[in-house]
Amino acid sequence: MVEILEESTGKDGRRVLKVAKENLVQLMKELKSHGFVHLSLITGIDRKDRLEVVYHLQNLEKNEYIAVKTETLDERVPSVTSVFTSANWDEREQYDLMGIVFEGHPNLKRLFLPESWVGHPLRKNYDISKVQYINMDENGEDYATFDPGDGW
Amino acid sequence: MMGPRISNPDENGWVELNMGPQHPSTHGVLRLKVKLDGEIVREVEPVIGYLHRNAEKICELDYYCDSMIYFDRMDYVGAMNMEVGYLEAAEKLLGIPPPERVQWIRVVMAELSRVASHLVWAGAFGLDLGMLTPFFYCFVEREKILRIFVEACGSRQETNYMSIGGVYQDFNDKLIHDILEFTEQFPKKLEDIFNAYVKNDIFISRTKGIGILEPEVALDYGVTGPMLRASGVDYDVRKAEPYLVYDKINFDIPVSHKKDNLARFLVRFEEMRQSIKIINQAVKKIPDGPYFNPKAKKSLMIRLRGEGEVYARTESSKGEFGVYLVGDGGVKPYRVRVRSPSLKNLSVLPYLAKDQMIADMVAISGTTDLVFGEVDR
Amino acid sequence: MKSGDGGVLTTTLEKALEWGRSNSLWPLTFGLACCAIEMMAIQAADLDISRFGSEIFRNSPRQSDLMIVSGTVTKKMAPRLRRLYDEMPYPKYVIAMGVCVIQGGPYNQGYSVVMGVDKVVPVDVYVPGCPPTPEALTYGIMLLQKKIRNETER
Amino acid sequence: MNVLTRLADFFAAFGHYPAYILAYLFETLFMIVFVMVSLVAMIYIFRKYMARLQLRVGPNRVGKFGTLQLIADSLKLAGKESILPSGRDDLPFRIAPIIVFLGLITGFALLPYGQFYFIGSLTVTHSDVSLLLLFAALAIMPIGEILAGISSRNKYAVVGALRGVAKDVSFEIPMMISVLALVMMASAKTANPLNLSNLVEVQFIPYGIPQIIGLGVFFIAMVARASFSPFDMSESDSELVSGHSTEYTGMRFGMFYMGLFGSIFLSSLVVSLLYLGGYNGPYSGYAGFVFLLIKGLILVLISFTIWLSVPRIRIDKFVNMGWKYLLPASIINLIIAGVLTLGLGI
Amino acid sequence: MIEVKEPKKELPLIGTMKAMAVVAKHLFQKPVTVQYPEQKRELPDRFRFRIFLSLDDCVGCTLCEQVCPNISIHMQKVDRENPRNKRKIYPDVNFGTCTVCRNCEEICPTDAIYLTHVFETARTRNSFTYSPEELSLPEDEVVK
Repeated sequence: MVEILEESTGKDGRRVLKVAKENLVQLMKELKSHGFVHLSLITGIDRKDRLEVVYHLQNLEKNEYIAVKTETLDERVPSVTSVFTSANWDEREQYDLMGIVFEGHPNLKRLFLPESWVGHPLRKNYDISKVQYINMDENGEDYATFDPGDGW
Repeated sequence: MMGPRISNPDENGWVELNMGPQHPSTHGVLRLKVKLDGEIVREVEPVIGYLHRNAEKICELDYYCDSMIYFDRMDYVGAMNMEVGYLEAAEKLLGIPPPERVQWIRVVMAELSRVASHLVWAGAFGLDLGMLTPFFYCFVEREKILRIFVEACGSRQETNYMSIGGVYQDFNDKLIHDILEFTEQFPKKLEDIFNAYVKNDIFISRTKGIGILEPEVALDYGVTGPMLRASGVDYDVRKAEPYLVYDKINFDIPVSHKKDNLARFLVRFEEMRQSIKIINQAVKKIPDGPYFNPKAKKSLMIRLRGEGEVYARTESSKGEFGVYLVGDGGVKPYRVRVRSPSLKNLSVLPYLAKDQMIADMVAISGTTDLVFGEVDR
Repeated sequence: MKSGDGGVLTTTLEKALEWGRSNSLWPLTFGLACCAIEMMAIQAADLDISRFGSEIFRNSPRQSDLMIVSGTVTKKMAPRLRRLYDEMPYPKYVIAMGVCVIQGGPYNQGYSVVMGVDKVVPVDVYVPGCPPTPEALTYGIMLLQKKIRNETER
Repeated sequence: MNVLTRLADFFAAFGHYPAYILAYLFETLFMIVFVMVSLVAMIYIFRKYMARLQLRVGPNRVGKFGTLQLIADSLKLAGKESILPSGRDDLPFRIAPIIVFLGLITGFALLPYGQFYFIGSLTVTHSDVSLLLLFAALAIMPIGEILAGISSRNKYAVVGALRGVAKDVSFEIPMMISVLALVMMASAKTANPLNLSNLVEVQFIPYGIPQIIGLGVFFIAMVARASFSPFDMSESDSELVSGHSTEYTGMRFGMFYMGLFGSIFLSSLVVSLLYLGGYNGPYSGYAGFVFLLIKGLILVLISFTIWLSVPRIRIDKFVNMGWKYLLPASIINLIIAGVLTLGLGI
Repeated sequence: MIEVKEPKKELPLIGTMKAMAVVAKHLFQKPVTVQYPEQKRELPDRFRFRIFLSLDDCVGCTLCEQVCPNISIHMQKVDRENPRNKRKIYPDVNFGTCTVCRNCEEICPTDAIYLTHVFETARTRNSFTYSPEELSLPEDEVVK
């Protein structure tokens, strides 16, 4: 059993486990072998000084629900794609909008925004007033620019 | 004279075809990069984000009560389910439980909304397969549900009916009468639509045994809702973790072990019948009482403060809809995160559509019931 | 082209063409978001847009006259929308349906939504509402018909 | 009394040769007007019928009951910009709609229409091999669609054209074999079984009754020929945008559109001529044309109902059906026809 | 949990004909279409669309401006005698962004701002900001 840093109960009555990010994949594997086969959601939270990643898991047989939390200071978290396939698009989305780099992800590309979009919009320090534009190149791929004159 | 070359096939002899973002079969703005080997689809890569409307960001800029309009616009065909999902989280976070009467009203509205959503799906699925007419019958029935919504709250589709701690307008006798009238005539019409589909052996041949989704794969990809139940997994949040008053209502979860397109079709139709059953029970059981929690008076709507983290799950018409709400003690949420079932259901499409015909790929993407407001948010 | 200075025949022909165009607006099957469902509702039995001659929702932009931009146009979608518009043959008309398309609507504080489709394509009629009821959209289509026939000033 | 001689009599005042020339001109004009009116009527009937099936009312703003709707549509289509996509194969792209339309008009010109009160026989062409000519004309139309598909440099159009080829190949043969059975049966009664008029006139009992299998096969083939749902794989709108006609605009598209509705009417007329007794009926000496129209219209309405209520068949299933079910069925039908003709002498 | 049953297997062609009969049956039903410009469906009492403002009732509390989710409402200075509105500020509404969410109506303490049945608001120009005076006028009289 991996080391649990902290165990608490959330406002909704769910068990919250907190682990160091090095132990994350190991814990996920253990939880999966205990019946937590359904990875409901991966959330990244920008706590200004650090990034928090929350995994919500469910055990379908025992109808048990837990949340696993981990923290990172350098925007890097190990990917759990090897354990849950459903993490694939969730992690891509969090990379896209939150800028969390999931190490070991097979295809870490932006999900919603084009590759050349600058910044990660859900960060608290993202400047929403700087307008970016998206245009389409010859091959039908998108690119983002700050230049309003380009395109459309 | 040689004609111009359309496209250069790659080393396998496959031709790349871009379907979408504007394509009649994609139910919105899905783009599918398809590798074709003749008629057979070898590889599909869905490209999404064409309706990415930054709802999660804007929710952080608005008051708790205002976020509702963005949730309405996520699953825009079944907006009431989205409202229920958001309020499950928000009311726990803010500590304002809804009164008993409101909970029953919400159940009625959510189930009506589920029926409306499935009706849109049923019509659109017919169009996918080339059946033009059942679409119109579905929309006639849906229009009746929308009339009830207008009767209740004034808007047809994006209702904004439920507020934190209650509903904006109370149910009255006329409304209950209307709903009962609807539930009385609807099952007959539903059977009509159902027969127009399943009696047809061409329809059966287009759906049966196509798009088989094994339950292990479905769980691995995080597929939920009717798609998962059609694969034989008996999982519904309404039963697994009852919210509102679903534990006081007698209804069944339809499950099929056939795993194919037809199973998904049948499960959704059976769900509509069960929803009517729920509505019939719930309408008669609505107790008297206030329709608003006095702690959340209307003039105080914008002064509600919440702290902590709440993850609430509900069963929307597409699957398990989860809202993760983080509050920092201010009047605006700190982080709003949405688990959209359509996104996860879509992620299994490359697996399902591999080595199928183009026509089957269209049918499979039809049965996944995609709504892009929810996929891209 | 100014009608009237080519003599009676040209004017009559022009009038006939305008009459034909206004009464046979074939919309493009182009659903973007929430409003698309209401757009389908005007096609459905309760409001039946085919009464006005807009019977057929053509799938190919080459064969349609009217683009009902129904739903939020994101920045990623805007170049595609422009291309679809370019693929349509003249004379072509655009109806901006819903407030997302008019000025950004509910998402006007966001980062990825185009604040009004008239930055991308020229728009003939704006139908506000979120989403507009099918009746309101039908009113918009009737307004467009009047505009094509030069019967309206607004 | 033929319509041609009737017209020549009418113009006899101008002299012998001008009368014939005028009569031919008039006849051609009459033909074209008939085709146009029937196309417009088909589209109008389709819209109204579809609307009624779908609990709607259909076009009713333009003219009384929307009768001028089609004129508005054609005016609009005529006034549309004509876009020629870059990279097209120019000549095939331009002639493809014309081929479709020509095939359609030729098909109409070859049919015998029966008698109509004062005017007399409305049959335009008098050929002893009109059956063969008719099927030649019918075979031209898919060629136009295939040309349109591969010349317009659009992947959807190409896939549509390929599907069109696969579809045509798989129903042509059963169709021809079931027609062969008819010719066999007719040859016992008439010296010229390849003449359509003869083929109709020998049907004392409609061939649809002894040849019920042939009727089924032929009707399916004819609906497939007209590219009607459930056999509209070549332009399946939910998969391939508009299939072979994706890149066509304005009047060129209008020709495809009219070809679609014209060919279903043509197919219905052919089925009613070959299997349902055509213009035979009580008082057919005067009103044969009316009987033909009624039979044709009923078949058209059946086809419309099929279109509106049946999902599209997958292309491989259709090819399967063509080779595994329709072909054996048509051969069995041929044997039945042989037995009937030789053994029983019907 | 109930297991859904697969439908009874129909014979080929016979099943298709049955489905066609189900559809063809509707030929004999009355159309449900309401022909809009001439006949109008009666709108329920609670149907809401265009915002109206009663200038006499408005007290200028700015609650509607605060609650509006997407900043469609701004307060404007209007030179008008109203003893209840000392600051002389009234809301204007941008209909180009209003989502008809009815939050302003719900929160208004004096019911000055309210929504009505008027929905025929389509225009050919993209200028949808209604000044407070225009908000109190019927739709026909608003200068477009």
